[in-house]
Amino acid sequence: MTGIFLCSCLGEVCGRAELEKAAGARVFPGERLCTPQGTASMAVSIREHGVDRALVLGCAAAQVDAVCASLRKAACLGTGRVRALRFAKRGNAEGRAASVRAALAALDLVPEVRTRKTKPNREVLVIGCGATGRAASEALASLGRTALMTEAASVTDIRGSAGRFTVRFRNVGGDGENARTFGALIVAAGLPEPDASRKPFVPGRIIPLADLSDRLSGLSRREFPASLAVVLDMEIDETRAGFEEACRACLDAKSLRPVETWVFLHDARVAGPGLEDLYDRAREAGVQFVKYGGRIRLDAAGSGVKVRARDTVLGEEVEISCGLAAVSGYGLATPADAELTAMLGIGTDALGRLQENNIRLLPELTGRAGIFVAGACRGATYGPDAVRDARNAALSAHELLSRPVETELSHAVVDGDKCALCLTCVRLCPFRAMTVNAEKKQAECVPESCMHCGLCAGECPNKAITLPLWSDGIILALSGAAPDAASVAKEKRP
Amino acid sequence: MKGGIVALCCENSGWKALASLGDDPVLDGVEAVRLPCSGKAETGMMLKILEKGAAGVLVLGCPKDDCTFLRGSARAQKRVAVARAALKDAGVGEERVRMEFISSVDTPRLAEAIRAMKAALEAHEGKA
Amino acid sequence: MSTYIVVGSGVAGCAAALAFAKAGNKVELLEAEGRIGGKVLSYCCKATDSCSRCGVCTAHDLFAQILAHPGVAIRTAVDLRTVREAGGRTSVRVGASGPWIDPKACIDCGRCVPACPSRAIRRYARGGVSFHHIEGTQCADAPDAPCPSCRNACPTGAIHAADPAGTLKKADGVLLALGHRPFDPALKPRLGYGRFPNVFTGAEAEEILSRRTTLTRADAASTAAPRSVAFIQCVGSRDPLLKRNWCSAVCCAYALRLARLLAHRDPGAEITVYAIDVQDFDKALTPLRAELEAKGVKIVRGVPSSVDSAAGGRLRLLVEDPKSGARTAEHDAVVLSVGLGPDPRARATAARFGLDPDADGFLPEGGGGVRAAGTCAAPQGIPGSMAQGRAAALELMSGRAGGHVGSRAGGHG
Amino acid sequence: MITAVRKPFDEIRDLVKGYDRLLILGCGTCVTVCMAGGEKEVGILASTLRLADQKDGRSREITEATIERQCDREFFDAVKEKMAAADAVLSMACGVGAQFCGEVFAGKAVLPALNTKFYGTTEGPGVWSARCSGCGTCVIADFGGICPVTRCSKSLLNGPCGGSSKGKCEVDPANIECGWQLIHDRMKLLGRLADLEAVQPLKDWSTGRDGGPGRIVKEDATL
Repeated sequence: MTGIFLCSCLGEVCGRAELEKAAGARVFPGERLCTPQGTASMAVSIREHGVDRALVLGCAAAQVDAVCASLRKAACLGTGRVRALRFAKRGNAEGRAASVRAALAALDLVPEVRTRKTKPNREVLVIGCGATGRAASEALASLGRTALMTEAASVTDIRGSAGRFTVRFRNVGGDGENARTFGALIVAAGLPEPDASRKPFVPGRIIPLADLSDRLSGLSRREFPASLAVVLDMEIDETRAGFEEACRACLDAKSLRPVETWVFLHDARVAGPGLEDLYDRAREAGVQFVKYGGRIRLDAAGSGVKVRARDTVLGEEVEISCGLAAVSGYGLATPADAELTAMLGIGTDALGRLQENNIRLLPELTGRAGIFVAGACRGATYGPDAVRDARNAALSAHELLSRPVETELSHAVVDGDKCALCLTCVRLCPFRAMTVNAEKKQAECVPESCMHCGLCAGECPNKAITLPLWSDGIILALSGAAPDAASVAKEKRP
Repeated sequence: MKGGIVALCCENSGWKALASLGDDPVLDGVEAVRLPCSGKAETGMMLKILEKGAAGVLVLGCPKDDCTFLRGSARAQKRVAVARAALKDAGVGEERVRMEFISSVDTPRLAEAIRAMKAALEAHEGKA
Repeated sequence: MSTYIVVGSGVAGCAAALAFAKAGNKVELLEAEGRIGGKVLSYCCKATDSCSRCGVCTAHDLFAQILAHPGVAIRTAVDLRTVREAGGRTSVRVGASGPWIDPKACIDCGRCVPACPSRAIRRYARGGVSFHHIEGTQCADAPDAPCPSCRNACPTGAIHAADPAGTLKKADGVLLALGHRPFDPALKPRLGYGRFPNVFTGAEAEEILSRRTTLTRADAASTAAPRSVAFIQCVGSRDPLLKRNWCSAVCCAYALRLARLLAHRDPGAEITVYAIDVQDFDKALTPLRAELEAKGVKIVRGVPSSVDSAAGGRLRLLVEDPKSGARTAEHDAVVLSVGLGPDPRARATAARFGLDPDADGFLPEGGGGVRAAGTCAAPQGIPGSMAQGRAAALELMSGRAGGHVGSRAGGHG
Repeated sequence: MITAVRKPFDEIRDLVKGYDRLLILGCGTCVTVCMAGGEKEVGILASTLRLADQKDGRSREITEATIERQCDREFFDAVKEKMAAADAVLSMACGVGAQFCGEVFAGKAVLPALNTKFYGTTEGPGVWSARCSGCGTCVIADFGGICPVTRCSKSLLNGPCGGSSKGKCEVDPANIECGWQLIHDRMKLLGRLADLEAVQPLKDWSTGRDGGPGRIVKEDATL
């Protein structure tokens, strides 16, 4: 039976009799329904009269969402079984009656929604054994949670959803595979090293920046270059990590031998604690910074390396030749490895790195619950940011696994008769919740992965998919488009 | 403007921006429908709402890269494009369906978008 | 189940408070101002049809979660009377410098607004968050002449009286998220702030654009958008002379995002950003700069040294051009991208908790039971501050319980 | 699958001009998969027609239905009443379904809403391309599994016409891959490049469309 709760501060909405007649509902007038006491009084009426659907009519200020949420908990009504309407002081009775009818029609179509609790697997898999991966494992351990660290290369398959991922590994010996289940995955796989043999590198003359310090420390006095150039921002804008590495490498080189050093870059990336001081120290030590615009040309001519670029500060072409050139690998190598990305089923950003560049995901979330990313593999190459990512990922994994995974069973429902298995929903779902049920020969939704966004239902060419709490009937009713509740209620309930 | 504007709002952006407009007169004649995501708004739904007598349908989605469901508003944009093409075919004028990307905290731009749609509908009605 | 105190309810403080609460702990969130949220409430959304990832909307979602979470208790207009640390636990006597409204109990009914004789009560409603708060400077309540009118009008008892004595709160860990103070451009008078109405600070531009869609002052004659806007970077940052030799990290972020927004809204506008070095504030900085170039936004190397008036109310900027020496450029409006700096009040509060700031005045991340996060620890943007708040919360939760908090806190989460 | 695209709206509007009670009938199989005639498209076309009618002040009753397939008689039973109540049926099935609907309901005006295109595959979401022309004698084995009749715009069997550039066909360089480029690359991959030296005999086109409308009888399956 539907209960209409009429708040006293609203005064006359439209005739009380008219309300009851409109939908065969029972009207309960009440005092200040948006306060905790008001909610409690409504809950009592709901229990006493066996109300299973509630419509609260309040003034313009009422916190609609908060009232619905608290009443649902207080009167243990299912999701979607409580709706609230706010009426501005203006507005005519006819308009308000129509809104009440629309809301009642929508309420009438809301099915019973159960929730399912599953105990999550408590172990976390950290993919990547670099600094970020280790930071994540330490943070997990400090939260009393066991973590297994592995290299991305040894992972062969990932299935399942938050709380229960099944991951297959290559056996250490390389023959055969083994599988284990984990509650959550933290991906800290870093970025692949650039290929030192391909353009723009020339072995021994133009080398990756990461190898510069080792190479210099291994040289004798005679072999040490008289001049050295570091190049940043070659393909894409460098991060603070590359800038810091360039400054340190030049300062280290000068500490070994008197050597003339240049750093070619678009901008000095100093937005981190201590980086401005490092930049000052490098300049004081004689490192020459050239802020170039556009393309930079390197060619290993004769014994040295010629570097040509346009200096945007002086506004003219600059050309130097040096004994050794080091180019930052950032943005040169192909980004996150495609195979791991496919196994994880998560999106990548415009530059091909893990995690779509969506503000709601920053810093450690991905589209899929239970899968987190941290550090260079998502583009955060600057040390302190990567460690912070790792800690955030560990905390999110801990939050997910410290209580049963509660799944509200109002996920998308596929009508097998109408499904033509066109796979549109399977391809579209950002959360890999839609799969193919081979036995039933239809698409099917995994409740644990479904985020109830309705994209699949909106795209299905045969309207075979319904989101129970947001069915066409409910939306049409809410948009006042349905003339009366009766015609809409006829719709087949999932 | 005969009939009202039905605003199909994503509950993470448009719905919150509309709520913070409170009872601003710009909302007169605007019926807000809450959706889990603008990606749930279907072309057929928009046309059916217009058939039932609404003057216009305004789909409010999150700006790209702000969408809680990652691709919702991008899908909605494509579906609004199909609806507008259908309205153009029917000779009813494509401005009766419009897509706006408004985040939950961009109240001024929502008010401006609603005013713009009302003006476009009135201009069209004057012509038709 | 532990209790934590978070001082400061900006994005860093709220992110930490939510992390503590989600792990099953009790949190006392203390805010010195009359309202929670900090400076983010005055920042605008800088999205065009696509988001620029500034974080203002996710900050509001965070505030909404804090207001809804039962484990977090909020007190505003807080005046910390005493701070004592004993055996790993910190006890703080929390007073109230004036009447304050608890945003969790406020049902936004607005009855207190007409009841207040000195019209000191404001309403904030944006991004799914709405509450009333008292403007301390306006409120006529005084220790010797208390004014109970708003308290009597409130149906839910959300308004509390001033409390000079204060109540004692004990906590197993304290997080200081005390925020920052934007640079006051009056310290660089040649940039014309205050002399010319169409010279804005970055903070002002954000506040204006969060209320209106054009960059014009409320009392300006015409509300037409300025056709030519200049952003001047590094105002009060990377400035050894003013002993502010750090990069404030956020000015390139908000300047380029505002430039993109203004260029999108008025394609004919001429937007120029005068910068020294553009910082890496976004994962997709390269595509963003390409988009700016395509939209005609020019990023010019070199920061103007002075702003003077020119004909027609316009502004003339003196820019050093390496080839031809100084040259001038004229614009309709100038935004001074002021940087972040330590807030002197924050330094005093931190000292009481035993945290001493570094040479620049920023707080160390701290150790043991007291940590610092957000812009009081280092200049950073909204997503960075939130991430640092959560990371500091993790350190406090794990550090405190020697590593077995996981199972205990999770026991009845 | 059989792929199709919807006819332009003006053409459809002219087709149904004279009818006051119209049934728009969708098909739930091939044309649903290629997004041309499923229940969603039926809804969109119906709403568009109704909006156009509203604007022109024309009163007309337009009903909607979608059945599993329009190429099997029994599936039409589900819409018998709606069929009877309609003056005409706008079939959103492929050419097969539209015609068979006319046969099942002899005497009822059945109008096609789609233009049927080719036997094709889904290259990616929203993109379909042809693979077979139903010539009745499959020869792809000689060409590494790629059909020259379909994939070459001129259906050449003995080598490319020489008009392609960068692997694209001169007929439509933007969209059509040169069939023979594909065949060459595939045969090279299979190490059978030499087999292309063999001369293909004249092709007997009578096994396909040129032999008149096709008919298959599988004796064991007839009742």
